[in-house]
Amino acid sequence: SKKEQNEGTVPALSPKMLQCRCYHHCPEDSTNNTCRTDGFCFTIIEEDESGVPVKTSGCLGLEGSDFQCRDTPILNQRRSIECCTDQNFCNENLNPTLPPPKISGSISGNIHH
Amino acid sequence: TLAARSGAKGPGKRAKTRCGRKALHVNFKELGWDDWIIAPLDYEAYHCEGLCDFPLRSHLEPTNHAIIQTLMNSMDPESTPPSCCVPSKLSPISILYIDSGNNVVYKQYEDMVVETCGCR
Amino acid sequence: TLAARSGAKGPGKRAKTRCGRKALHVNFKELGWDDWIIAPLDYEAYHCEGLCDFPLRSHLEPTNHAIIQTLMNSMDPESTPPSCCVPSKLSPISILYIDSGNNVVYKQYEDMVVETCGCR
Repeated sequence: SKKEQNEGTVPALSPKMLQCRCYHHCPEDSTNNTCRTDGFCFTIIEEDESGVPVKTSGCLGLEGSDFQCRDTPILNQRRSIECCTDQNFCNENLNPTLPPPKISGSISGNIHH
Repeated sequence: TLAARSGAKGPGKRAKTRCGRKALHVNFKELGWDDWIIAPLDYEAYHCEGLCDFPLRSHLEPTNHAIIQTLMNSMDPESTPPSCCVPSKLSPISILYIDSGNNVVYKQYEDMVVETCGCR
Repeated sequence: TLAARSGAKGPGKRAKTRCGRKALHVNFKELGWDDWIIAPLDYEAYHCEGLCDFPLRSHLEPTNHAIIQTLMNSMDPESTPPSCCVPSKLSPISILYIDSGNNVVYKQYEDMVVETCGCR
């Protein structure tokens, strides 16, 4: 998958190739809810402070995507992130769902190729 | 919606804005430096402010450490503070001033204006 | 005195310490990553925390912008936040892990450990 390519001996990719859809916190210079990255597109669903599910999406850099796309089980908030790199705006097809109310130790977040 | 446009953290009682560049107008006269600075007497320096929350978007150019710290903060906000919204790119301005030898000097001061913000 | 030695900001109900490196022990098992990380399963990442107040000492390597922002914060704390204590130098660690293709990979992750902190 593209993620391995980025780790192996892939020809130098021109930086910031992948285009993603972004909602809530797009870069200041973005237009048409579009951002660009050398890493992954993502969509995340999480509960806001009042427990309302909020879906946001955008760009993640390649550095740290191993960690951010896996996320981590957290105690006090329900959230789920999905990442992709297969094509521009691939995060429009991602549909993460909130994990069930807290069962300790469950891992939310996975990678799509 | 306002929340979306302002990069706020989605709907919620008081939507907190995420890390971004905000205004910071610096007036050298108010700082009491008009006795040595000739020009400019004020300039827009901007500053960085706002939430660094998960996931840290690519335009915030987070380091691996900032990402790990953000995840640790998600897990236990009491034990680990979030990463901080700080300037990631700065630019210089030139200032005309009178130096201690009473000479008029025109000098470029580095890192005076915030161009972009990031989470570190 | 203790305050001086600990870098704390002088007497006060709860002396706030100045910007410096503090412990942050990262346990990949607690993060739920022992399904892909083989080794190490934990490491000391440290983090930066504490006051960035006037004057910003040289070891905090402040930028001109951080110095100006600190002065503006001194003048009017409501209008301008202080500069922030963040990592100024980081170092890598190497991690042995299983990638999504089920290969065992040994990779150096940059910027994983705080070496020094600064005010930005």
